Amino acid sequence: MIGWYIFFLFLALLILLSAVGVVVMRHPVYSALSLLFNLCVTAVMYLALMGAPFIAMIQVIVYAGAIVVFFLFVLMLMNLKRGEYEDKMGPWRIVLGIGAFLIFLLQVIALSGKWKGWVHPGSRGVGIGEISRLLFTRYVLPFELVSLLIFVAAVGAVALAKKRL
Amino acid sequence: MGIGVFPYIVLSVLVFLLGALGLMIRRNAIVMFLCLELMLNGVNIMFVALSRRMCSAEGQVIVLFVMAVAAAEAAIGMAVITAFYRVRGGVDVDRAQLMKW
Amino acid sequence: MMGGVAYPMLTVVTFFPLIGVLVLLFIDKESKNLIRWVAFITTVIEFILSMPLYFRFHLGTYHYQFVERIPWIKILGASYHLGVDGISLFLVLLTTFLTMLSILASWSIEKHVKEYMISFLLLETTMIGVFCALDMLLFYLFWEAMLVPMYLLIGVWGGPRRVYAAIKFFLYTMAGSVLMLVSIIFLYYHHYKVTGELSFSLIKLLATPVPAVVAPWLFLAFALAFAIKVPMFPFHTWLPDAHVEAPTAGSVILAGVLLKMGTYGFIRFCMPFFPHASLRFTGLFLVLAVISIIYGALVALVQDDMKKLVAYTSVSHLGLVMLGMFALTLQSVTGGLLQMVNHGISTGALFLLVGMAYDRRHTRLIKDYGGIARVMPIYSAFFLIATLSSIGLPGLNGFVGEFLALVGTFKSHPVFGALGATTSVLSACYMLWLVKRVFYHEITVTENLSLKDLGFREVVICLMFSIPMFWIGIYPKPVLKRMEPSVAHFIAQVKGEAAMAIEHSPQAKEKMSLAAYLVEERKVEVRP
Amino acid sequence: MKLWVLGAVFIPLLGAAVNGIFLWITKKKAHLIAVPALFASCICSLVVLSKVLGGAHADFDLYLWIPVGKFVVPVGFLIDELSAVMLATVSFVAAWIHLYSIGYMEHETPRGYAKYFCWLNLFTFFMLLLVSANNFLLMFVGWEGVGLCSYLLIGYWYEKASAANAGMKAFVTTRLGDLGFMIGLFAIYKYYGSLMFANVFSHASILSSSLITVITLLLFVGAVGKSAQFPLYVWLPDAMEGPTPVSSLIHAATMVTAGVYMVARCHALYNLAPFSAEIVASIGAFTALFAATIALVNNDLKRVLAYSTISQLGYMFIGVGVGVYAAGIFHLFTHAFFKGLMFLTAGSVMHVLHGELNMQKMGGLIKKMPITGWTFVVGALAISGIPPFSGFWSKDEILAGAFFHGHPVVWIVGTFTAFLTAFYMFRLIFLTFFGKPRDAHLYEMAHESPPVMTIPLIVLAIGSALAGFFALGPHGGIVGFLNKTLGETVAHGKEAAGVGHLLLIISVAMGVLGIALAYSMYIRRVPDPVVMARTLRPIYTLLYNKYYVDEVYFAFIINPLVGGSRYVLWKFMDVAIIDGVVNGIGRLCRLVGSGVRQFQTGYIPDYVWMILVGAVVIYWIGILF
Repeated sequence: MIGWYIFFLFLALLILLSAVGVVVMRHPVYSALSLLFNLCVTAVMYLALMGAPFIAMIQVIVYAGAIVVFFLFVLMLMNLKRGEYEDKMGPWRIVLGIGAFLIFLLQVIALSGKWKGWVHPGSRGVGIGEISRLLFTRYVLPFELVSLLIFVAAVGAVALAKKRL
Repeated sequence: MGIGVFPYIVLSVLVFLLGALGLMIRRNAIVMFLCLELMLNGVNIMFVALSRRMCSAEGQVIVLFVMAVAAAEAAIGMAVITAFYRVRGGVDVDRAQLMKW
Repeated sequence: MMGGVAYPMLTVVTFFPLIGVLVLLFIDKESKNLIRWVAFITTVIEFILSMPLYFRFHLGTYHYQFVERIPWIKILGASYHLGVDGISLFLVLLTTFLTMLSILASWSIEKHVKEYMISFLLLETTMIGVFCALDMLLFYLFWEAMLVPMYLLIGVWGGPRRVYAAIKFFLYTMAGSVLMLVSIIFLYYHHYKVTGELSFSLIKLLATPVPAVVAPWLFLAFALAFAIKVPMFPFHTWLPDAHVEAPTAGSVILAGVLLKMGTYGFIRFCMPFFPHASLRFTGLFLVLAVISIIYGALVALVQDDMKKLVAYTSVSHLGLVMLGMFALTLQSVTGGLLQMVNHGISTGALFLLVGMAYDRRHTRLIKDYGGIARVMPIYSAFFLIATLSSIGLPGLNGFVGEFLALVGTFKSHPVFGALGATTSVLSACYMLWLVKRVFYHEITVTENLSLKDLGFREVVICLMFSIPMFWIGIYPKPVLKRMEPSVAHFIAQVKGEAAMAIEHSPQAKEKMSLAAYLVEERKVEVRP
Repeated sequence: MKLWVLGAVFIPLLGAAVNGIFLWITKKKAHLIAVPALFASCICSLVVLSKVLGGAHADFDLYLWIPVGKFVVPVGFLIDELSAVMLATVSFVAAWIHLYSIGYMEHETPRGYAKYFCWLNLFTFFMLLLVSANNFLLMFVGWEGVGLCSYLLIGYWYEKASAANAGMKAFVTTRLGDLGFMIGLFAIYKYYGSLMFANVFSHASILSSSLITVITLLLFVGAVGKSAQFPLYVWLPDAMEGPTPVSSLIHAATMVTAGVYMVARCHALYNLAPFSAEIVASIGAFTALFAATIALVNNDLKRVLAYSTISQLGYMFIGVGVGVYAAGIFHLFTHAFFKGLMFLTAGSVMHVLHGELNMQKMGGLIKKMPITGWTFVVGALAISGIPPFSGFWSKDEILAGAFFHGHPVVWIVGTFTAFLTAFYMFRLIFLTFFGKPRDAHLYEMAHESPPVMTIPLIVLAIGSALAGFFALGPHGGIVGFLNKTLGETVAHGKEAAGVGHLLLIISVAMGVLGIALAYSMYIRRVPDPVVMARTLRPIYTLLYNKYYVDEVYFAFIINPLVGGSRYVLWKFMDVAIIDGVVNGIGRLCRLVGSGVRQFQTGYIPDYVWMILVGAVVIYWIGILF
């Protein structure tokens, strides 16, 4: 039990640290790498702690492997110079941002009493079979729609990014 | 494994809020996108955790959809940013205020 | 009560223009003539499709006919419910008729022809939908949907101040219809509370009376929406702007059909829903109607712009319709209803004719014309016919409606009837003064010397307009017979069954003057 | 019978339709359709009249026109003595005037020519419909229809500003009267429950006398407008801008008498409303005198005739007002002949003098155009009441009726007007046809008109001379015949023959005196009219300017109405106030918007901030409220 707690705290720490990294890194590429790390650790957590191997897999393949890498590609394509990528973050904005962060956090903490007692009922993970069954029965329409969405997005991306169609 | 859902929820909220914080204080469009992904990831954690708690696969299905949408969004977003970069010569969102008022 | 027909007539009539839209979508936007012809043929077929409504209409019943009812949004209790009765029948026919001629009159549009025609066909669908819908949600949907194509027609193809006019039109109408939506929702929940059934059906909602405390407020909310549309006196200022800026065909539809939606709303929804409130506010509306009649006429008298003049005459004429409706006698309401149709025809014709002059000279100011009867005799002849129809000359359509509305009003409210009758003098003043300044005298502006008279297409339009003018003027019986049962039912709804029973009971006949009794006999005698 | 009536009424409509639709084909041949149509109609009318003489009556419906509930109005015709006489008079005079028009309008453009005949036919149709309708509403159709045709025909030369204005003035003024008529119809329907003549008149007495008075007064307002009585007479002199045959047909013989016909038709109501009848007679008498005085000094050939028409219409209203309806209609009948005739002769003069109307420039024309001149003299003798010409008979009937029905003042006014009438008519004759030519150029131009114009003159002159003898037929002649419908059976002549003869002599003496004075003034020049005009300058100016009635109407009614509409209703009320409020609301929204949009910075970070804080705030709002 304690072991699991320590494992969780370790992973959570990594996740939070990398998340902070995404936010504070000066160079976008570092931010992106930080996000990559964050996603991977989350995948580990899915796999090891939360019994969701399929999502973990997808997280690595799609999120980390495709999306973030895609970000990196774009960054490299743009090849931002120093001064171009640097943010000139005004102190006010930082103060306000952190303020909002804290307010929201406090609010969540204030409301968290409801979930405190929620204990994991069992260790039965959800298999890929269950997911696919749902996907192709109850969620088949959203599923198809999402595929359409991605298709449209692909076409749209081409249309937007090309200099001249 | 039996550590309950609460820690995951706290984690999820923190990740989500960190992403939001990034959105608030950064002005580089690409980094803002990354923060957006971070927020989505925070939400995903919540979904998976609750899916576990409910013994139901539906949360995970939603996560799949979120990822798909994230992918679509990233594609479009990056296309917009490249186009924007080409026009404005930078990825600073402060330059994008044509729609302001 | 299906009209004994094999196919869903109303659905076909309502949505047929969309087929035309579909065809238009596949036509290259550069082939303008093809687009025009496709649109025109669509509306012609549409008009032909709507004719069976007239011929298969059952006389002697106030029930809705050609009814179609399919559950639509079950969770809300909304259904796709269409039907026409004597009140809406002629408005549907008027819509298909005017749209057909409007398209024919739009040949001179050169800008974005395809989009123009598509807007027009969409407009037609929504307008017919408004008149056919018997489900409040469906009605509201069509009612609001209609704004969009009209907004585009004014805002894109209009005159120099089109954007101002379009926005004014849109916002004015929206302001009213939002309040109406609130009322509809209240009725819906009230019905749910009383019967436990979720339904937007007009008939079911009508069967659930509203508590007397809220009824006046709901009535006023409905009335505001419709009064703006009519438009009645203090809410009329969108009309001149919208008319002046709208393209010719847009004005025709605006005056011919859209304004009727206001009066139609009163007679179909506002007054039957809240009979007590209607009776309570009768005085207010009669006063406003009389003000509209006289005020509209006087302001029309002094306009310098032909289109604006005709626009203000609409205020005056629709005031007469409102007067007839609120006077609540069989003759006055029937007259008001007929006057709605007449106004659509005669004012529509006037707008078209003004548009034809505008196409030639690109000005609508009266002072730029003068003496054109010499160079455009055919045009003048048709203009004169439209004018006479508009001022209610006996033998043309305007007279029948006007006289019925006024004679009925006089029966229940003599003072208002007499005041309303001034329209006959005032309308002669403003229209004949217009005719005099535009057509008579010698030609003073040299550009007018070379004006071309109407071409074949334009003559066809004018002839088409003249037919119903003469028909309704000389033999209005078929029209009146179709309207009468529904009007009688409407009056019974508003005045309460009791009032109606007295009027029709045999004992009441004895109380009637002997002369009236003789008329009654005469009527029975000549009935086919 | 039915067929003859329908033929009489609808054949002119057919002619109008053919000429109207095939304007481009008939052109200068339009009269080949229009004139035969009218003669056919005339024959039908005469057949109808002969059948009515034989005692036949008819009241039939062609079809149901407007049926709504109890409001049932058919297109139906009522043929009795009154309408048969009217039918015959109208179609007879109209037929000859149509014939005359062929000559008068020969110089018009082909299109104008066909248009003219179309309208003239249409006019006749409406007039015949008016007199033969069996209900008020159909009568009103004819009533308005003749107004329309009058408007169109007055404005026939629309390029002339005065003609265009006159047409509009005529239409609007008569519509003002029609407003009263219409309200009268509403009242009839409201209180009698029907608009059928048969129903209303047979139950006339079910209403209280005050209601009938109101109804009859309202109807009379219509008659005042249509028959050009004071104060709505102003349109008729201006209507002389139309072609002269039109003035003759519409503004002398037929349309303007519609009011008289209407009052006679409603005699059942007027009999029950003595006050209204009083008003009718008073207005008639006043108008007769008033218009005659204006005619004394006018120099325009046609306008003198126009004022004379107004004056004579006044006589007719005296007749129907004092209760001798048949006499009123009899005067209508004779007046149609002699006034139609005089207008046609005036037209003949105008035709050869190329539109010249100023009698001060004429003189001695009788040598150049004897037929025109002498027929005019016949007409003038008739109107002056010189026996045995027709006017004598009918005028005498009216004046005797006024005297014996207890209206001595009306009688005095009427008799004095007879003197004025004779005077101004012979002033006109002496200035125009006799004496020395005052304009050599015009005199040179003059010649007799073609036969197509002179034949109608001769026919109508015979009518003017002899129509009066209808009064002498068996059973009280035409008066007795009309009285079968109009119900006044007491022949006043019998009860006071001696007084009757005295009255007769007085009125004839008045006529002779008028002629003599005119002769002395305009031929002998004693007293010289020019000197008289100078000595009586204020009166002369007042008369010459027609009592400034037009000016008063403009200053006190029309201009305030137009100005008030423009500046108060439109510019102030509509544009400033209502639109001001509307645009003000719009501006207010924009003002609020421009304040609120400060939050809309366009920076995504700000939006994120607002979402986060906003979520918290909304949560607490939900908790607290």
